[in-house]
Amino acid sequence: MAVRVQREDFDIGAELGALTRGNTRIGGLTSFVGLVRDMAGGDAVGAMTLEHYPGMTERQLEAIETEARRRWPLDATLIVHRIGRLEPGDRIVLVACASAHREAAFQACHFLIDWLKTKAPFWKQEETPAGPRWVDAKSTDDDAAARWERG
Amino acid sequence: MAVRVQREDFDIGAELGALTRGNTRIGGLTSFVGLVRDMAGGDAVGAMTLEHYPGMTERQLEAIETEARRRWPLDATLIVHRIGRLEPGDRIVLVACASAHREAAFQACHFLIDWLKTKAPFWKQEETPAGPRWVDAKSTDDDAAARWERG
Amino acid sequence: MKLLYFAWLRTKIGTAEESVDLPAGVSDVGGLIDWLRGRGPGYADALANLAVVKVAVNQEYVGLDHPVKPGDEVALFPPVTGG
Amino acid sequence: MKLLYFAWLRTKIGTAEESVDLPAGVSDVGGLIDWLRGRGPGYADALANLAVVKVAVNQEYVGLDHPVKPGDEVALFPPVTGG
Repeated sequence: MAVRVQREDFDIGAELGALTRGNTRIGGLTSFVGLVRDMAGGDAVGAMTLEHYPGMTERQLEAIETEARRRWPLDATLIVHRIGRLEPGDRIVLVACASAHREAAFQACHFLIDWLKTKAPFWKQEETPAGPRWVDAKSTDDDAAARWERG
Repeated sequence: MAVRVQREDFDIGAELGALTRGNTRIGGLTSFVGLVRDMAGGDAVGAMTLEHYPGMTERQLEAIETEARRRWPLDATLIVHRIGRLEPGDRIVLVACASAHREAAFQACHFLIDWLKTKAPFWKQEETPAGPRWVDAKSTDDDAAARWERG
Repeated sequence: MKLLYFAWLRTKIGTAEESVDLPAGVSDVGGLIDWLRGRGPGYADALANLAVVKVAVNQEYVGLDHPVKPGDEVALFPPVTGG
Repeated sequence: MKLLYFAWLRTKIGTAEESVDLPAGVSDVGGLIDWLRGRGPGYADALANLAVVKVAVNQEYVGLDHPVKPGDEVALFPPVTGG
């Protein structure tokens, strides 16, 4: 049960290791790492800057995490999201869920990233050859999040 | 594209870091780690020993990986499975898929572990208070694998 | 009340944050947005299409009919694009 | 041909691996299993219920009607439980 917003990179091995350490009820750990791609919408992207709404971001992430724990039997969850300037190949976000059962770990992890993408107040501005450009929200992200609405 | 069967533990951070390094087409990396639980079927389990069929195991894992790459646009995949004696909390298996798109990374990773569980020739023998016991295959694993049969 | 703007709403309006007294006659988010549109062309441009404007009052998502009162923190921003 | 047994089939049969000449009259996996059952009570016990016996010939899963020939590697084992 942890939510962090930070400028620094995160150490995947250390984060995931800490999540399961000492809890031998855990049978499965699913994680997702989002990375900066060098192409978006067909245009070369040099880098991007992530902005957020301090305070509300943490509240939203905690609410999403609480909802995941209400829906699935989870032993541990983690969301780490970076802000600031990131370059292609840099890690943006880490979402991880540990459970006795792998199906719960998969479902909950998938749910967390889908909801985070449509509910957590972060915004990306890309650096493109034509200048900075705010990234538009994607309808595919809305569709992915909507799958989980039924509860 | 790598498949490994080994006695040693693996370093999640090093494995996942190597999987995406230098490929800035990757937008998402989904991974699953299976761990030894201290409870199975209601009885306390002290440890387990994993046996496999050398040669056929690698062939099956490679075939499963090839099938995943046929179905989804993947930039990188990894399967590492341990054998030998493992204690509660020990890592058993790591499956990871990287793709431009998170949905492909999630689907492929989920597929790989589901198919691995029903097709790769590994067998677990648990140490229980009543003595060693071969673990029975679970119908829930068959059901999970069957979801992906349609291709 | 405290007003916060993020991403391209911030860029168009030209400020990230401002404090205003609750305008006379304004009782909900919709009324506040109508009042803001009259504050200048940057505001009018940023708030021209409410289909792409999200609103949070005191850090919770709300609709246009949500009440606003003195002391509230009201944030206006585009659909989110994190993750 | 080379015969391999894994997990509880190995335990019940009492060996992990053996080499045998293709028995006269045996041409497929089903015939081979019938012949093995006659080799002793351990084999008969291990092969009593084919619903829980998987077969691989030359490291590929096959059915009971799959042909066997001299030089084949035939493995018998329970449903797998890795991962």
